Amino acid sequence: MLAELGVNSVDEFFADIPEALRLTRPLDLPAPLTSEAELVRHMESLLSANVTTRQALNFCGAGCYQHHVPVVCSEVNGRAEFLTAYAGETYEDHGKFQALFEYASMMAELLEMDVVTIPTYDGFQAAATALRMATRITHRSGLVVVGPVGQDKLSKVYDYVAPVATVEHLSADPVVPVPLAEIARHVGEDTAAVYVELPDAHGCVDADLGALAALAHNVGALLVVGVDPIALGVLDPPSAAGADIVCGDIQSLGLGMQAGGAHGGFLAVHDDPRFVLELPSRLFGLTPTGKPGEIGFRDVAYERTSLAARENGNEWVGTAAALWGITAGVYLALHGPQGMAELGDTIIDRTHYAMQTLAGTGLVEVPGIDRPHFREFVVDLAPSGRTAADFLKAMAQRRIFAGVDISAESGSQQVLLCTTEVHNQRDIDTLVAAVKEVLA
Amino acid sequence: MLAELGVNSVDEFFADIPEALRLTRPLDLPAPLTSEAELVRHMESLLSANVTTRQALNFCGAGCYQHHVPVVCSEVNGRAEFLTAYAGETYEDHGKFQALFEYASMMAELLEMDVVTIPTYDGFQAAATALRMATRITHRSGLVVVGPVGQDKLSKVYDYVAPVATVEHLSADPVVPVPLAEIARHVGEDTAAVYVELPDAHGCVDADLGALAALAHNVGALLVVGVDPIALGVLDPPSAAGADIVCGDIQSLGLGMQAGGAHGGFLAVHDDPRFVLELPSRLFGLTPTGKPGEIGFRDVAYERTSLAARENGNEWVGTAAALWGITAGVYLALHGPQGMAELGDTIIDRTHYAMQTLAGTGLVEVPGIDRPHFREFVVDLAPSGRTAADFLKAMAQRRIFAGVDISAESGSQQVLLCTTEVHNQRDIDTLVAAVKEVLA
Amino acid sequence: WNEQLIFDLGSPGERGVVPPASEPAAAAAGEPVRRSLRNRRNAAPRLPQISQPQVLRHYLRLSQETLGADLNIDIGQGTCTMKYSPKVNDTFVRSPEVSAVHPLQPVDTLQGLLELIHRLERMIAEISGLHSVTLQPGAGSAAIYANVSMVRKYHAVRGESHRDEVITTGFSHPSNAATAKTAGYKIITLQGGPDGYPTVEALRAAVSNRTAALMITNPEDIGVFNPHIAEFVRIVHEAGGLCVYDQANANGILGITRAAEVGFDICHFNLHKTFSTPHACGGPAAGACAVTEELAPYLPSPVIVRADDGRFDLDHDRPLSIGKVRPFYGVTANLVRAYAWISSLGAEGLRQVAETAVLNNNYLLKKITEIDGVTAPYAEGHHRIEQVRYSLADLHEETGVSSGDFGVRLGDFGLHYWTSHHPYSVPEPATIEPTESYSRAELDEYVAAMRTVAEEARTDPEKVLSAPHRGPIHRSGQDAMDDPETWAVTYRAYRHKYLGEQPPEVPRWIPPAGLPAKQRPPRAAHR
Amino acid sequence: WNEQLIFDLGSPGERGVVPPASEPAAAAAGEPVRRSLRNRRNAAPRLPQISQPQVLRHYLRLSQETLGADLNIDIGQGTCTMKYSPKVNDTFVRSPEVSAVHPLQPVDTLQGLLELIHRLERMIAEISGLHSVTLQPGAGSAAIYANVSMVRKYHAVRGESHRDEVITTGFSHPSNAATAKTAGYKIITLQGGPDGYPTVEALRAAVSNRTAALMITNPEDIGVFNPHIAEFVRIVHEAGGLCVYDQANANGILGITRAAEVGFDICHFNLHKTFSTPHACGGPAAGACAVTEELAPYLPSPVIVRADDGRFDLDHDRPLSIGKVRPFYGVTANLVRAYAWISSLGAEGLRQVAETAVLNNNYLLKKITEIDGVTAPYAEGHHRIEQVRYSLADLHEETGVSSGDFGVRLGDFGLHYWTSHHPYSVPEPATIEPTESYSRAELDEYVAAMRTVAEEARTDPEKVLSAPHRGPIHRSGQDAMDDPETWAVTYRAYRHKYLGEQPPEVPRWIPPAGLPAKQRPPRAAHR
Repeated sequence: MLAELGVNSVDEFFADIPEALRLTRPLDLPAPLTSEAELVRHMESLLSANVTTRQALNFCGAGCYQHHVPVVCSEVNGRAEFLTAYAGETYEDHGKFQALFEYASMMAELLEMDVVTIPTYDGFQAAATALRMATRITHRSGLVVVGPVGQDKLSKVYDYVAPVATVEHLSADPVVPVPLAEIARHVGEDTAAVYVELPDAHGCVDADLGALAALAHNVGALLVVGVDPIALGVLDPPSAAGADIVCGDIQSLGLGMQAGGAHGGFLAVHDDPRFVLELPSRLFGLTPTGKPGEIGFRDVAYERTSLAARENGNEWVGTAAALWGITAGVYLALHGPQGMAELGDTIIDRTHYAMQTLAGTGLVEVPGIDRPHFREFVVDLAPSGRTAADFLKAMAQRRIFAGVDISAESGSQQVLLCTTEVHNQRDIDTLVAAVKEVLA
Repeated sequence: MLAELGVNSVDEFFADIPEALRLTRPLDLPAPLTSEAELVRHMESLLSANVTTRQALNFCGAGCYQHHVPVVCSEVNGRAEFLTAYAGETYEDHGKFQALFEYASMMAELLEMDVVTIPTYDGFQAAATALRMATRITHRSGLVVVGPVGQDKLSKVYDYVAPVATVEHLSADPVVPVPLAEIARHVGEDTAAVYVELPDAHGCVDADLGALAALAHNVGALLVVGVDPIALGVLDPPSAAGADIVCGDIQSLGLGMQAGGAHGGFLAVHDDPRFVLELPSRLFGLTPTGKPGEIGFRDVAYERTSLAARENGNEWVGTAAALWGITAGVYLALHGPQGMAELGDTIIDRTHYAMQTLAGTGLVEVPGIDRPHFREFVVDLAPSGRTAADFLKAMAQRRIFAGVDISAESGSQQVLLCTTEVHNQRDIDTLVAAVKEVLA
Repeated sequence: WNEQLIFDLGSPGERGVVPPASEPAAAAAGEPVRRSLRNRRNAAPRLPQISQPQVLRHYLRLSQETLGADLNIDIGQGTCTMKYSPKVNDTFVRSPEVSAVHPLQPVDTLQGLLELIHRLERMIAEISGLHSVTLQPGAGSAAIYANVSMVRKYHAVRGESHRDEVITTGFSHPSNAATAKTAGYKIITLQGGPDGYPTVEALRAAVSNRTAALMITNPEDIGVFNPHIAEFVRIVHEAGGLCVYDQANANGILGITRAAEVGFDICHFNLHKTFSTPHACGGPAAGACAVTEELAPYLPSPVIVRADDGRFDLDHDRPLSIGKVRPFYGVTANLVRAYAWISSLGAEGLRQVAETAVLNNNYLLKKITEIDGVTAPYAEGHHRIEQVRYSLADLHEETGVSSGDFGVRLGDFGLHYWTSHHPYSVPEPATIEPTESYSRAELDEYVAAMRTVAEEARTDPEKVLSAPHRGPIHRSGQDAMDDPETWAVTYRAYRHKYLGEQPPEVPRWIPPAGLPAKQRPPRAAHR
Repeated sequence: WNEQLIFDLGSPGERGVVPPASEPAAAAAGEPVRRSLRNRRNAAPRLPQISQPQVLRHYLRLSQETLGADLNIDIGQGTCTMKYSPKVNDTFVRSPEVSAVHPLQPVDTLQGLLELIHRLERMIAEISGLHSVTLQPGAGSAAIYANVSMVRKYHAVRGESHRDEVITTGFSHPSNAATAKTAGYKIITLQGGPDGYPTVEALRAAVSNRTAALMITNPEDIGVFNPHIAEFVRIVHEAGGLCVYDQANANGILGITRAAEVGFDICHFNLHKTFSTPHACGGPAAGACAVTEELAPYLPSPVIVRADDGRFDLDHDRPLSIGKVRPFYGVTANLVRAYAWISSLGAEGLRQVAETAVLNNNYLLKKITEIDGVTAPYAEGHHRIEQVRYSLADLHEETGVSSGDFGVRLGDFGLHYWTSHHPYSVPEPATIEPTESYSRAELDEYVAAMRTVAEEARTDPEKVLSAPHRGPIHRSGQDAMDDPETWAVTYRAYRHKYLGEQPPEVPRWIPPAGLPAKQRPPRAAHR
């Protein structure tokens, strides 16, 4: 090929790179593992230092949830076609467009909102964008965050809205929700949005969305709700109570844990141009083709995006989490309405069984035990006098990951536990027995 | 649907089954694991009692070999299309036909024979059929098996040829091959075929095929050679020395171990109707379509088969091991001539390194250490005075599967060890160090 | 697209994987050996030389040209329609606990697998009602062969080797006849009466003291259950023969009726098929043989036994055993899948499988026979069990479109059916079996496509006869496949026959003068 | 086939999976809670009801209608052509050690993952020459955002928040401008001169004490390396600004030139792209940011640290950190893939990647510009680095076939290219980047297809303009996509707008009187 180009050496191609900018030595990297067999041995050896949640019983959640991943989800997202597709257009990648349209459509059914975006990076980004959208829609700059929200998510949101808004966070302990009257004191003419989560960061699902919506709408502010869609088989969609923007993460919907690497964010709004035109993500709309009965898919209002308009688009859009959208679609299609309802029931049941049996030991407290929880709850180690760090360490020695240490945030020796449909009663009994051993 | 059929109950469909033959109680089976999540938990728990060859260092072979499985092999044979295809014909399953034609074609290059079948069950069946074919082709009934052959394979062959032939097995210890003169004494006018393996069951690759071919052909008998195709990057194809039928197992070619469950048999002959018309398996031939330059694939001489002619076909053909054929084709395509040659070299090198370092301990003997070996060799524990069973147990406690106990067959305390390209020098050194510990 | 042959891809020096290289010390040990090999290969095999992404792309494209059961309403493979094989079961096979264990590693380190196989044996024993089970055979036909091999050994041990006949029926799978023949038996085939199965009288006429066994499929391959089956068994037993039940496809009778109640000595199941393991383009499959206590000593060796302490071990001390029929434990992957499948369903689930499959079949029977020109010969007015062998003879008569042509055109709709085993007992056959895995809407879609093609056969037969129109290739010819001068089953043969390349001269067997050549039977084609 | 919408499949009561059911004691605990929920869902969501095999079949068919990089010669996605992503790397991701671990489980039980991430950070540090690395960003644009966020924090900490301008170039990826704008900056875009990059004078004119940073892609998106890049950096540094290097696509310069030698403060890489992780229809991806020692305190939190005993831990005590940009450690799966990819290649291998990619690109440049009507604007006579943005303006002029039309027709050959980001700086653009992953024969095949379409444009333009002819669907219209009355981004919206179904009345925000509505910018389409 060099001869074909009349070139003596590959070096000539780099003629435009000044000598002074050239690296004059080889990169200092480990010797290559050229054969696949050697690479596999190396990777297995390196990764074998991890203890997996098949080897240990895991009760950690806090934003990454151990739900069962239906194998059809993995089969579909492992298909070479989907895994390696780049940015083919409507014809070459018709299947991709349809799968993502269907994802958005199934999410729309769950959320009862007519517009759902192609996924953004994760739930953090979705919340951050939802709040920036609120400032653009309302031309206001005040944001009120109500109730417990994960520290990491708040960190992202604060950084992201900093150029355009100020945030007030009305936090709460696990025992009682933030009183409506207190919220009302912080909401006013400058408020762009009230933000609340369902389930919240302590697992509670008793936020009074209807009252919050009325409060917000009354002063011209939006209600933005962060929700885990896996709860919507048993919980009413936030839109029914008056949410204007609903956002969240789809990790629960068949993405798996991957050490916290498998997240995708969704944004849902009503089909109102004031909202739709503020979305930064791509939207795939259904369109007829030349052939009767045949449909295709194309970008909707593409000029909204930074790909079309650079800095004049909304925020930006880039490669984000499309394959996770397809995966979540498969998950919803597999479960259907009945599956989602049963799944939610099982999770609520097991969560409360765990709360009650743990509280029943007398060795820990479960603050807010009388509130309805979904999947997560706080356990306070005060009665035992032990620190959360000590407790988790002792439990890990018994091959139980007994929750996430939240004592730094809460100021008490507390852990956040998570129980899902994968934890059967025997697992929870195993947890409780180990807690008794460790704390007794 | 019942209403549509005018039927009241599903029971009516079973009217032809006499009451006396009905099962009047439910089957006595374990309670069902209805949810996928529960099933996964159960299976993981059951199978976790296995110790895998990722957790232990494995030197067992004896018919099932731990070669590296290139991931593209698994990707292709895991494709839903290939994994679930049934018996679609040339048009519906064009891709399957082509992939199998290509498998046969690549095997043909390796074997230098023009006819290779769609895979049969396994190497046992291939050897058994090759020998029965020999009796049909020659109209004779004497079979002479030369040199070490695995006991299990012999068991299958003996059972299979019993109705039509008698077998003489000229066995050998690992130190010296069966002398040609002794073989000559057993070969005569009634001999249908001489059968020999390469590598043989002790890993030796020094059989003098040319001399055996001359011997057999001289009396009108065939030379049938069992070969592991993975050795043919470094070894001449048996046909070059005069083999008339070549058979064997393709397990080494990217199928993996699967606890001995992943086998496929091949049969190769020259393109001579006397041979081809005796093959029981399906053969896919290349054929032009109506469109210039386009090719299709169809069954060749289908009337040979039991599917066409019931008991008048050759033996029988049924569902066998097609997907493994496709897989082996992928393996050969990935390696190419250079890869196969390098692979063979590495295996020979490591085998002899292992033989020499083990012998170097002085604690064991390696009979036949001066003969060329490929992948397997015998280790005799006589110097240590230990039994093979004891030795293997002690090694297993060190997480090393140190070979297969062949003392029952050989009459001495011997184990058969296997080293492939997956065993690097460090692994072999680990083995030797453990042998020193155990036997010192 | 028309994907090229792999030999047309790549270029010299390209490669897809690199094997590990020897370390210096290993190379030093091996180099003298390699150099002095008597039969070192000098001429590299003419394998393709291709990069990994090209190999992958080639096979992915071929996969897309293959109509897997996962991709269509695959109910046209009667006698052996694959039911849905749940994807979750494949994950167990891929787990290192199954994929990365060696069959001969110490049994203490294989307890999970041994327990699984043992449990599956017990499940199959219960499903058949028989005493003992082997899972060693590599597929259904291999299981039938194992059965006939046990029959042979049984009679030999009893000094009754004079029994040299096996009786089977025309609608039993050809492997019953073919394996028995391979095992050395003469075959007596009873043809079906008006209801598809042979009469008791026909059997009586065939049975004698030379009868080694009756090998029979029931329900017959046309979906009819022989109500006299217990009588058949009695007659053969009285004559001293054994009775071998081909239950490869037991889909329609799971939990309804069993080999034990009928009195059979031996039966077999295809795990691909009845227990949902996938067909994999034609294997690997797996077969299970179940036998009475009397025949248990003849089962293939070794046998998994459970010790008093609950641990599993292998018993190789089986003097009456027929020995090995397959390396090691059989097709482990499919044993794992079948175990998982049965575990997910339980007793009630298995019975629902049968009931649903039979309901679906009778629904199809009604709908398909409503298509003009399509009939369901035999057993008029009876319900069928799991499948029906339809006849397109009337349509063929009227339009000239054969069942083979019809099937090719159906492929344009992304659907497939199989005609029948040869020789055809039903004219212009089409064997369709829905199983429990398809919904009514899917069955309707299939019937609608059949109806469309039947319509086309009348209005535009040329369209049907010139199909495929939407396949990856056009219609190809069979003729070249039957002539030794023109067939080419490898690219190497193609080079020699068509591209003028000379085959190398190698030593080879020459037929002794006067050795008769085989008489070729009448030629046949697959569709 | 034209695969139906999933809402048209299935029937009431069908389902694909069954969740575990509560045990009685758990149900007893949960039941009163469920009953008393304030917001219990009563109306079930209108999700489809489908069996598992139908769901699988549907998505398998959709996958077959998707042209993954594994399935074609996918060199038409210039700026970001995916290189081959070795299949072996996916297996590490699927292993339980990666797929089945929780990010917050005790760090002692995550040492394998932490070590891998730490090693990958050190590799990226070496490849960039910079001091510290974060792998937290979820993709390339997210990494650029993290970079600009660090810029903002850096200036804020130094009391220089008056710096409110970011300078970028017209050929830099749009996310440089867009993320900086999102972070609150005014954007100054320098347009390219005759060689594609802006002049030093243009930069001097733009720089001031309001300059927060220069954010620049180099090589530019048209494949030209700006030889004055060090001068650019010097000028910005002198003005007190930071320099941020967009090395999303460093494919052509791996081991050749680094951010460190040029003097940049910050750079980022796309791991999908430069380090071969797959694109996955548009993510998940992963981004890496590398910074100088001075900027290290601003990196996202937490940071992986190695203790003296060799064990890895997390340092959350990072007071200057911009905080989280992504949950947990980032897109772990792609970190694992990128680590494996770099490990398999080493230093020499990475340099070969760059050299081969550049050779391939210059080969293509020659071959493609030999096609009549196709040119390569800018930098006449220079070699290019990793890609070229071609122009089909002449062909369009002559035939009326636009680059968009041309691309649609190319799809009929199973190939794809992308035009360019908007606004188009090159008329009728086509951006093609071969990477190192394709052989000469494959490049030739691609060029041959382009030549064929160019030929068709001249001889039979209607054929090109009416494409696709071999796609799964026919040409569709864009108009409905731009009008709020007609767009339908979900099936639910479609029911409301087209099928006459009434949306439910729910409480919602009403714009206060007089609130201005957004002025829509000029409409745009994606191709």
